[in-house]
Amino acid sequence: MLGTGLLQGLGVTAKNFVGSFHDPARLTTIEYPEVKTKLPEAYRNFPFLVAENATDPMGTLRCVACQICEKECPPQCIYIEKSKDKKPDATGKPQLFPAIFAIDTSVCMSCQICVEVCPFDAIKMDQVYEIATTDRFSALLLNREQLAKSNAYYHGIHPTEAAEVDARLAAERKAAEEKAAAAAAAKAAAAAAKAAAPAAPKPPAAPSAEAPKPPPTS
Amino acid sequence: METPEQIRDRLLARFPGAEITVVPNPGTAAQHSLLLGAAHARALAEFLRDDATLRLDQCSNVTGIDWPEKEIVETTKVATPDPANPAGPPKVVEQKTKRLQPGCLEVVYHLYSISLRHGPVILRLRTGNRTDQAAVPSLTPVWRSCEFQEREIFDLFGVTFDGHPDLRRILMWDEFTDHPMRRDYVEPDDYEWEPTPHGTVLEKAKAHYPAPPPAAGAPAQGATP
Amino acid sequence: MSALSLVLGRSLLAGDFPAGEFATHRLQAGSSLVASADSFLERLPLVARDVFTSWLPEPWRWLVNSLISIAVILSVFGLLFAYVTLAERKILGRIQNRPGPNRTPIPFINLRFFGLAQPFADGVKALTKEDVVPRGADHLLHFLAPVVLLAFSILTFAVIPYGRHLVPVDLNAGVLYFFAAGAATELAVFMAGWASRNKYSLLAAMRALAQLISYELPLLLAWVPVVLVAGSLSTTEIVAAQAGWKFNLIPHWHVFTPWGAAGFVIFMIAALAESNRSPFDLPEAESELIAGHLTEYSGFKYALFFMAEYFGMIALSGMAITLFLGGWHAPSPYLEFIPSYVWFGGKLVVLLLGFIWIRATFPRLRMDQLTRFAWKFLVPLALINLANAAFWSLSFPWAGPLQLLRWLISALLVVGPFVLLGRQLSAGVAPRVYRYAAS
Amino acid sequence: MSVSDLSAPPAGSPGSRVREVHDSFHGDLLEVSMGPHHPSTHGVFRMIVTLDGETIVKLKPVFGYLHRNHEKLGENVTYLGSMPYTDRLDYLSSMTNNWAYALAVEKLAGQAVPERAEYVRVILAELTRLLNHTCLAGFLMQDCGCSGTPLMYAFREREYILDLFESLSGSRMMCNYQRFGGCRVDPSADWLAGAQKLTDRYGVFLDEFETLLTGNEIIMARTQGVGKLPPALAIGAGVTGPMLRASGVNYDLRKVDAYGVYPRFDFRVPLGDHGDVYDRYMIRVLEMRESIKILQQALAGLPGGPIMDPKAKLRSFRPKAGEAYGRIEGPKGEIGFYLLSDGSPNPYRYRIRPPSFINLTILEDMCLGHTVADAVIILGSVDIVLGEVDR
Repeated sequence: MLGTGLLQGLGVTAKNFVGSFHDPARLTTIEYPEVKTKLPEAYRNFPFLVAENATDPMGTLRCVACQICEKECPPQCIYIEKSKDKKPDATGKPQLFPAIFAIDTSVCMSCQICVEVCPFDAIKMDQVYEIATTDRFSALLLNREQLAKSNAYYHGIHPTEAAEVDARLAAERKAAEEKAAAAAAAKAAAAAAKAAAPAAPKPPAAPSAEAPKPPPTS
Repeated sequence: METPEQIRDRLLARFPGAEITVVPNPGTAAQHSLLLGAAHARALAEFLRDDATLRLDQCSNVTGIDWPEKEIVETTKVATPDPANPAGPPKVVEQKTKRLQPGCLEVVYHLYSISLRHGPVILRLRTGNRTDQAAVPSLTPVWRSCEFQEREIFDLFGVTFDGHPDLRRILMWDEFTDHPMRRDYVEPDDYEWEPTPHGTVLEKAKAHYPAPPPAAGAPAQGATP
Repeated sequence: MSALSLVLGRSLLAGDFPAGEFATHRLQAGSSLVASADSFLERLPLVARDVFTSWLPEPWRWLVNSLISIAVILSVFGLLFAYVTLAERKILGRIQNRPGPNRTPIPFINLRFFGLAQPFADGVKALTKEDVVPRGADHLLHFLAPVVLLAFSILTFAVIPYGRHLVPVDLNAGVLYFFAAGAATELAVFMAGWASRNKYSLLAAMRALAQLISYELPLLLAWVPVVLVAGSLSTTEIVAAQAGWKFNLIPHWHVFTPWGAAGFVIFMIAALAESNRSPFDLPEAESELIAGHLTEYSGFKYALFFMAEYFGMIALSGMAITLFLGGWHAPSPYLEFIPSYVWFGGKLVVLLLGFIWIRATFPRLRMDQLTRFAWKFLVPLALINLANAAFWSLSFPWAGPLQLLRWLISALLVVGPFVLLGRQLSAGVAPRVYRYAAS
Repeated sequence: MSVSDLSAPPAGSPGSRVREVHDSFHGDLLEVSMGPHHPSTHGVFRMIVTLDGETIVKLKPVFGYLHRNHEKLGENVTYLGSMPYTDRLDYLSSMTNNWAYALAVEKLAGQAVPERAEYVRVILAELTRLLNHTCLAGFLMQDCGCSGTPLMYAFREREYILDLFESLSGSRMMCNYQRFGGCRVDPSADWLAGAQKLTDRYGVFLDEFETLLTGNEIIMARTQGVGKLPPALAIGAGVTGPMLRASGVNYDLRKVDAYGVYPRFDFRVPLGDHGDVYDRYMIRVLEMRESIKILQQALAGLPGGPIMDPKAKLRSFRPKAGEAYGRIEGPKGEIGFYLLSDGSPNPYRYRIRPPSFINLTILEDMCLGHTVADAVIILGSVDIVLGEVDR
């Protein structure tokens, strides 16, 4: 009969009206500034640079200015200039570092491709979202100092992923140390052998034989 | 479904004078295509649509490709008699010949059959060159779905479709003059560049705003040494 | 049709039945129950007014009394308008699983209190917004349209009896006056649409006129039976005709008769259309015509349109209460201690909530469907309903088992045409069964 | 309300019904520019509508207000770099866009995909279909004049699906999740449990949604017999997806192309007999019910194993020269990518076949003879997203 469908519809809306007073599934709004949803661990928004040490972020950036992310970035929002000199990285190996590392967050689309292509685990995705400013240009262009955040912070926002990264880096360092130790031992043996022959030239010191810093255990 | 070669043979048998070439696809997808001459293109298309064994009733995708003029360097090995030792084995000399491959614009049609559920059969049409002979026959009278897509190709590539019922620009505005999808297209410097810290954008921004106000222009300057 | 007019003519000529029924009700109204209900609370508004005006000389007292009535109506209904908008937004929100506006704090103390300050914030916003008039618009009409609209909708408040002693103007043709003033509002909508010099507004104006022509008729035909039975065009008399209770249980409201129920439903549907409310909000169909006749209005003029729309809704609800829901009468003799104006307000709020509920649920009709619904469904139903009411009046003396027969025939006269006309109206429109592909 | 006695003449070919009326009885034709800022053109779409009274005698769609030359962008970035851009085509169904692009590149490069990734792709694609169709129903009802109620219910459910997407891919709408040769992240057991819970509940929501809408007389009167699309015209005009099936053409790429692991699932293809707006709405509702069935099967049968092909390359990905056209059944129709490689890291030609753009080809034919109010819901039933139409 004419009108039954309309009455059923009225029933549905009435059910939702009544339900909104007692059923949380029928009143789904979260009143944002006061209440915030818990972000899922995978949530990503804007990249940051991982620094090993919170006290000296510029000295312990993992980034070696290889510029892969700059090339791969789809909207081309990363700008990197390599340093002229080298300084030791976390493992003590002398590496280039970014003299300038800028991300234009007005262009960045948080696609995570820089994170995926980075071979050094130096750039990771942040979880910031309350970053509105009234300045259209300078406040949205983040430089190296603003981008650098500590590994502890990374552990805070992406715990599972960060633990994996740390384990992998530790394994790599251990392998590098073992390799270096083996190389040093081999060189020492060679030097000992050469020492018998006084005419032999002095072998250069292996750069990686320096004592590596222990990995941070944040 | 028939292979492109079989389709070509059947088409040639039906339309004796038609130019049909099979363009092989070296990639792993192995979707080979048929290059049709402009003269018979519409008749061939109609045949493909109505033929009982093919019944390609849906033209799914139409797209343009720009092939600019390309200088091709071919190296050929030519055996010439060795002047020093005429009796000996001839000396092999590499000769480099340069030739200019003429540019053209290509239109690619992906055809499927909804009634027989097969496909794709890929058709290609080529223009004579990229400037004054940039016209191909329109297949919109055959497949209605080409209407907007051919307009888009006209808009972005500059291919003129003869026989299209309503050939106007579709994505760019009517007053626009160039064809942005051509590979030699140069972006006009007439819109607002945001001063980003790197590359061409910054160059253009600098050129466009000769003296940026310090507050707004500071980031670009600050980031670039 | 001729049979109908015959019945009508005969009943009108006879002239005894409405008076008869009316007199019966009067008798009941004059019984002890009512006398005890005329309490101090009931008289409170009048007493309060008289405190102010009793010292004035007679002609001045009348004038000041009228001004006080006007001021009270404007402030009460202005406030009601403000809070109906809030209630509408909150109820719509609740129906849509969200809380609705709840953040506007009361100024200076910063207390949110469920967003009760929201209407005032809206008012301040509307007053402070720039008033934009298109260059090509007819400036005078563009300015006049909201004013005329609001003026006419306020005029309709004059004749509604809000309580036992609260009738601003007791005209003896009050109902006619009400609908004459109410119909003029659509002209203001047309004025707005025409003056805006906007194609959407013009389309809205055309729609508004077509809607006016279509729905004025069922609206009028829906209340003619009431007049027929009550025997008066005066709103107070109509309310008085609905006094009393059967077995002290069922009120003598018109809505509790078959013809009254049908008339009430027809009246409410037509009232929805008259007040441009969903599902008949075609003139300002926001998904089709941006905002229809309101497209070129901003700021306070826009707010005036809104106010007029809600005033129209309130006035029509008030008239529906007067005509069908027993006016200010209490639903039970045991609840008579509650003052009559409270009952009127309560019924008004219920009807307004119904308007909101319907708005939250239904989509909009199309123009041709709207007019067809009026001409092919509502008008015939209303005409049959008129005959039904005539029968009801004629069969008033029936008693005993005949009383049952009277109810049966009257109910049949409602349900039968509804089913038949409904079937004809919904021909070709039905839920469908779908097939699935074999592979 | 019957539609039989509606004064709607059958729709002719485009422009055939345009008449110049200047006599005193009919008056002039009224040309209205609906859009680009109109509440129900779903973005910045514009229709130049010529009206005789309120009847449409001519309708010309105007595109390009959101044009950003997506295909040029695709030619200037690497194959991987285009992946996040595909999210922004049809931003309601980024997962299927991702899949279509990944499928085309995998065809081009001959890249294999592990079984688990195929299952995850099916799960995500069907969730996307639920999301998209739910939203469409909500928007369509909004166009019909509902005061937001069905739309808010649709958005409530969409939110749960977006939460799933967010906890898997890190972003609600711009998922950027599929990769050439698999998926970026492996869904956890928690995530799968969440998806299962959503799948189990979704039918209940659909029941309530249909109670509100499907039997509603006003909606039936508004949508039945409006915007009829005959099957022959639909096929010729390249219409795909639920719109084609609403016209009664049995063509679902999940069945026809049998890509991914779809042949393993038991589901049916609903078909409409009238090809009007109501059929388009109902086909989508019925497809959602089939999607729930696919989701149940895929979640139950999800195999273990790697999510990415170990041979897949992320950086310096250079497919050898050649071309490929890959297509899948997106929620809006056939979403395809045509890629032409010259062996360099960037595609030589990157073409998107946008379903909602091509479905608009016959918008005028469907709207002729109907009123403005009908044009709005016909457009709504086509299901366009301007990010994809204008690219």
